[in-house]
Amino acid sequence: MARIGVFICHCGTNIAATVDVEKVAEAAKSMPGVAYARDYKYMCSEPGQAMIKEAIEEHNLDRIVIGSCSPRMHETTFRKMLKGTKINPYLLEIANLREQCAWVHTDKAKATEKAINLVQMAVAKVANNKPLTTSTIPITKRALVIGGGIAGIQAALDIADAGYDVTIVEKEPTIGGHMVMLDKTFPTMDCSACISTPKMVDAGAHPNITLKTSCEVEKVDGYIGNFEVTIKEKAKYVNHDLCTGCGLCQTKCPTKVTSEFNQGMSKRSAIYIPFAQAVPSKPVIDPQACLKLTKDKCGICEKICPIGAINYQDEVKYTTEQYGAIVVATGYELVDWKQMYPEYGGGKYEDVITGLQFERLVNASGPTEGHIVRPSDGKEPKDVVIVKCVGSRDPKKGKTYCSRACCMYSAKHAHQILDKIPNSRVYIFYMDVRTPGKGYEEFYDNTRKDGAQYIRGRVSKIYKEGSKLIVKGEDSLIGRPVTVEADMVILATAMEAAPGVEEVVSKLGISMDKDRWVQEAHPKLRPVETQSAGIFLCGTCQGPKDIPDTVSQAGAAASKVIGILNHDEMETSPMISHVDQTKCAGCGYCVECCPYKAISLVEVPGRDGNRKVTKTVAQVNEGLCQGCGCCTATCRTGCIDLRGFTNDQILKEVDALCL
Amino acid sequence: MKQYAYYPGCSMDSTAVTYKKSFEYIASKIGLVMKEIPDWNCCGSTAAHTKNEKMAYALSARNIAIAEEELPGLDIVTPCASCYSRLKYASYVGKNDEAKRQEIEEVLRRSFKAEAEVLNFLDLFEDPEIQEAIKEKLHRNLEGLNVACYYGCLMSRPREITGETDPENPMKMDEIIELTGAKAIAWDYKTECCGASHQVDAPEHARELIDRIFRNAQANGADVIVTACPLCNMNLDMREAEINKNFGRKYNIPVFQFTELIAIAMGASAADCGIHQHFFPAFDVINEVVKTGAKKAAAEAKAEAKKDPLKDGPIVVGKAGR
Amino acid sequence: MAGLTEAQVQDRIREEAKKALASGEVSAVVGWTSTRFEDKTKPYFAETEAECDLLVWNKYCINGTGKFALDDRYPEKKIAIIARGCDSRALNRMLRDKQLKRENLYIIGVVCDGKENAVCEGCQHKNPLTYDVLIGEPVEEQMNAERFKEIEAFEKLTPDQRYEYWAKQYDKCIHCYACRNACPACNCVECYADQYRTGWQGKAADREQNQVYGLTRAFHVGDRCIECGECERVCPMNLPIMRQTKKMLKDINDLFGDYECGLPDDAMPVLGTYKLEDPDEFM
Amino acid sequence: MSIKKDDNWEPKILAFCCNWCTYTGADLAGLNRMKYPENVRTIRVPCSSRVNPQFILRAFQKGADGVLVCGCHPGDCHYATGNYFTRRRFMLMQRLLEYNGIDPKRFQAKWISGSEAAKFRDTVTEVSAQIKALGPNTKFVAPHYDNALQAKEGGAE
Amino acid sequence: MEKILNREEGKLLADRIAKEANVALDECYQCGKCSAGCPMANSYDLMPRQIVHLMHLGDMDTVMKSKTIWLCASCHTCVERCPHDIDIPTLIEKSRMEAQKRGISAQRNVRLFNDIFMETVRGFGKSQEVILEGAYNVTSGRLLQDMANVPQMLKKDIVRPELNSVQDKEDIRRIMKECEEGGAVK
Repeated sequence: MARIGVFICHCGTNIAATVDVEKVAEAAKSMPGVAYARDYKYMCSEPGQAMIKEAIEEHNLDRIVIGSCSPRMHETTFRKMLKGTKINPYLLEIANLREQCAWVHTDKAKATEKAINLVQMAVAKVANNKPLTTSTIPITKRALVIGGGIAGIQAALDIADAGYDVTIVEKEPTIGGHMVMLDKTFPTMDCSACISTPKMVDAGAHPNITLKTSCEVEKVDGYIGNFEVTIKEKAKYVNHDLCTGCGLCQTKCPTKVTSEFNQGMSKRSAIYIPFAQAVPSKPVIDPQACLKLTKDKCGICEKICPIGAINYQDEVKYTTEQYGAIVVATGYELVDWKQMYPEYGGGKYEDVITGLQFERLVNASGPTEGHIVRPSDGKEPKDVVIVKCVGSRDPKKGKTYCSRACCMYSAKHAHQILDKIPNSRVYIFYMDVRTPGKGYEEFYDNTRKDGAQYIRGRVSKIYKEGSKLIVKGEDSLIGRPVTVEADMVILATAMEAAPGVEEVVSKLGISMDKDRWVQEAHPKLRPVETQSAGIFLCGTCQGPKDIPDTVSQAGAAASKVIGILNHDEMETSPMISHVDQTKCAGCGYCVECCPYKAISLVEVPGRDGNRKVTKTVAQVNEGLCQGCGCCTATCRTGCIDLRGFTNDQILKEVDALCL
Repeated sequence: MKQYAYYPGCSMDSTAVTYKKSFEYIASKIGLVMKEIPDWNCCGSTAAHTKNEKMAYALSARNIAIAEEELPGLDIVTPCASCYSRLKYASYVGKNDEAKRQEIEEVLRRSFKAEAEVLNFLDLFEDPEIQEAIKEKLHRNLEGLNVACYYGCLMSRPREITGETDPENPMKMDEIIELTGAKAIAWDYKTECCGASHQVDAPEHARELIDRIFRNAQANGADVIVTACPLCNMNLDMREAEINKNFGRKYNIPVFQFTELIAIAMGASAADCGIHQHFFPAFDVINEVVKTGAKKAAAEAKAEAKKDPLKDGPIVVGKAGR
Repeated sequence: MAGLTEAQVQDRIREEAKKALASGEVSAVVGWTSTRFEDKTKPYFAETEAECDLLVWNKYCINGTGKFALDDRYPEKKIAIIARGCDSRALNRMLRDKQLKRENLYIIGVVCDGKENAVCEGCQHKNPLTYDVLIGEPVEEQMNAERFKEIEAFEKLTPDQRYEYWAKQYDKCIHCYACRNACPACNCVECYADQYRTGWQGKAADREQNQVYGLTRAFHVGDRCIECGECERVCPMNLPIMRQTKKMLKDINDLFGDYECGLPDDAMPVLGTYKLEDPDEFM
Repeated sequence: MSIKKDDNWEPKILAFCCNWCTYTGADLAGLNRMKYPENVRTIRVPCSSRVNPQFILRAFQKGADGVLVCGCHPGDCHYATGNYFTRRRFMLMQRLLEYNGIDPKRFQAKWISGSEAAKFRDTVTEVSAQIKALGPNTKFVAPHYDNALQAKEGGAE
Repeated sequence: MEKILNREEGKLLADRIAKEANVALDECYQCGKCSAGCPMANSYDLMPRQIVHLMHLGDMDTVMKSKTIWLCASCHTCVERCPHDIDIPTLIEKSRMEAQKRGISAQRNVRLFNDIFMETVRGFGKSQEVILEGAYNVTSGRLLQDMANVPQMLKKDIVRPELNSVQDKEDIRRIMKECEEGGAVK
């Protein structure tokens, strides 16, 4: 028989004013298993705690119930208190006599009756509690950053500066992401490359950072502190250990294909360094374009390479490494507007370009060396139309959300056109102008003063007559249809999560929202955490944002990672699921419903009569389980149970309540 | 060959002479038999659904109901975009709204199952059997003719009614026209409205719609515009001269029914498809193409004949009647 | 029976059974054999080629064969099952529940045009859905428009009438668990009802315990029920057990879209998954 | 079955509340000194998806007059997806119980967030009133509780 | 006499129309894409966007008095491109029927043409382009409209003097009558 101690707190008069605490304590004495019961002014106070400890010794109690405020308030306090006694901290239950009884009722007799019942429930439950011990898991003091854009670079630098090893996995041949493609950044108009390339170099040269370019995450196992990650390195066909980055190969390569970096507006060779400031500044071969790899012809680069770094036999390589924490920074891509908007020509007019293409056009290192010209005929445009919300805020054809950065970069584009092309005219079709940011509204003001014409209305159709692009919109402020005969149209296309984010998310066991953005644990209070402990996110993988927000999020994610890596080991909650493998039939339904991928099916030796057989049963990974208990209600056998909230405990609570 | 229930619509029997003639020519050449719906009535057009929704459905549904009764199992084909739209609406409502279907059935005093599919002429000419038959009978190559295919609104929109997957840039007619060797040009007014429904009652507002269509066709290098609807066709053809006069334009873009070009490619004479019955002179443009094509064919045939003297002589182009 | 007569099918069954045993990979063929009653057959495990000639096929072959595959959870050889549509669905059920391994099964599918069994009337799958060899020409499947007719009628009664009805039914229940043992969806290693220590379920065969058993079982198998009717067929007290599980299935169909279990592409059972856009009544 | 109603009869209502939303909301109701009937008792569970439908049957069997399952709003689950399972399970459970003669008011589920103290109060107040109007539950109740009930009722039927 | 609806009635009417048209008026964020692409917009007194907004406000009076509802060509370009899939043509069509019921018509000729058209259908079961044009020109007072084309039509044998009609004219008349009496489809 258990020896339960029941302690009823007055909480000053908070409880005692509405509940007859003496009566409750008295009633508790006759409850099954109760060896001792009393009331006291403040149980949570030092004398209160000392009194409980004394009672435990004096009455040889083996578990206790405290009738006090909500367990959300003082459960940890009392558990800590029990650590100094012979009673396991988990042999404790709290009856919520304050928030859910005394404070919400007025009739003292009825409130007292309810309080007795609540204590009864707690007593019934605690009698079935089992001692639980927290276990600790060691922490691997290394971090993995997935994505080498500005978010990933910043997070990696911050973690590395704190003294921990970081690996950046980037699927492209260089780090840098989208920011390095941009020309100027709003609202300060500083050169994007000038501020981002030094960070790329820092990341490349940092002793604690390992760059893994042309790499992808293949598989993720384990849990916080102990992730085991398999990284797939695509074939580069160039031995980067030997290559000096002299670039001779790309000057001699005869095959030219469109450049991704220049958004299709220039050519690059089949063996290529994506752009001059790439990190690492070493070439890779594009296997789809290379003549040697596709048709077994050419082979010039191999012949010409002074140190023999070319290797046409290169293959995909896999490496497996351990990490304590992971940062997801997979970034964004622009939506494919050509599929969405046939009424804007669906891509058949060369002079209808995206904002990112314009960034390359206006960039001194871009295909036109910074001259704004029409891609179709190389002429300088005089009348330019900028269309905002292409794919954003369009539930039918595109995305429901606002892409956040377009209002500002469109204002910047207008400013740049008006600045660079004398006598040019810029018309910006908008639905709303959104400039919430430091210095943003002022920038928009200045663009209007520069002469940009803002026309409130969405464009319905863009088509070509002669050399002009006819843009049909409505000026909704005057309520008339308007037409602009333009030389060039820039579409501010929506951002969406980068392609392939689905695979990353499913490998990591985290989730995406309805718009494919990676889901944060809480939009306000846990903005850089994911549902899975030890996995963090930053930048545009979480939602559209501009550079300042991305960089600050990266810093926040890094500090969360450092917070974990600072410890040698961490405690895990013992209130998690466990499987009675003798009863488990291995149906795997618990595996499917677990939001943390904490349950897996394993093969264990078993017996079938006298025969030794291999049984398939479920097993809970203690590092991953967060203790929600969803699995327990899925299990028909009831062989998976949640410690601290076992079937037995809850059934006893139900029984006690119905007495 | 597959059989179809035929709903010609009122215009096919009056103003759409060239459409009727050219279609009949094609049908007779390829052995296509259309079963006209007995005692069909007007679909109600734009006017009915402006006035009374139930009447609009009922008038169209009567034709479907008769077809289902008298010509069971056949798809219903109509040459007119407006009739197509109205019949298709009635059929859509019948298929998707049981209460309305019953109500329509009640007022019709006929069974209206809404099971027969409603097709337009472009759908009909997409029938692979018909396409094959046409290909076999092609006698002329209209190479060099730049055609702007004009679909209008009702054939493509609303997409849940028409089933058109790309209402901004449909391609059915383009594909059919290219059978003739002519080039279907890319242009931007394929599905812009021609304002036919308001050309009579609000001409002061609606004429500019016609002008814009010609302007874009011209800007994109069209020699001719091709339609698949009696109303679009008449609206553009009949008013081109007036537009030239009143808007100060010099458009020289005859407007054909797509069936006319196919008929010509199959060897029809100008009289066979009523080229002389156009409002806007259309003979010269088509004659030019036919002549060039004939010369080229003759040259090719000659070259071929040299190689193989037993081969048939050159194809003689029928003398255009007028 | 399209193409083949009953006797021909029986011959083919015997032939395939022999072939299976002759291959050496199969330990037994589960089918039906005759009894001393003309209108009854019983399940039969043919373990030798000679025994194969005792296998029969007639309209009295009503026992489900699928569940027998679970008699040996860890077989050393394959087991061959003569499977009608319903039996193949039972096997699919257990395969989806990971209780069987496909490589341990040899399924001799037989097209079935219904047996002397009430449940066959509304059968939507006369053709076996999963098999290694098929006997008979596949027939066109009929959708059963009246699949939930009985349930709909029952729903129209008042709550008290429904309670009274079930109370009377459960008063008859003798806690024999035959329904559980026959059910291909009841494939736990140890049934919750046998776990007296946890106390999910009282031992007594009184009304309330029986009600709890009935409802719990309905909930446990409701989203995985293949509608084979074995539970009802084996019930010695003639409880209308399907009336509970079919209610679950009807609600699932209403709430989450068309739903049937035991199909070869068998998706996750409804209660084992969710959709963001599921209807919500708890706002 | 007719039940003689005793004016002093108080129903027993059991509310399973998830720790992160509804239990927090209930605590907040207390903090704000909101008032609601005493006949509701909560059982704290980590997540509404922890609630096994068999608990509901058990509660009725042992004499509960009403059961409420409460959790975070869909999309807000502390454990990301738990309440989506809750939603499916209990929509079906409610229908199955109704089918077996139990008034759907006796078993309800509600989403109540940590900030919705007023919704918690309103919900339990409403449920309590509904159950009171229905009278004691006699269906599914195990016999020895039935006796107790009859004693309390002064004899039913 | 015109009956002017007050605002509250207007809101009820607008909401009913929106419901029948399966449109959520509050989804419209006034982007103007409908008006920008509308082929008839140059002639409108109210942009389609404004029609939606007025209906949302409940100002059906202004909507029903507008020319726009009569000039819409039902080409469905607006709804095809609308980000919220708002079925403006149906909103307009139903507003027009309501206006017609109340005897309001800002474009007399459009209404006239429709009336004549339907009367020819009632008379013959099929539309008669010649009678239609003639009768319209006479009643509208636009005697010479399109008449320049008539000689050419006759010369080129495009129109013939004989009339087409259905055999069962009674059936058509009955259907039309019953529809008119029964009002709109429920």
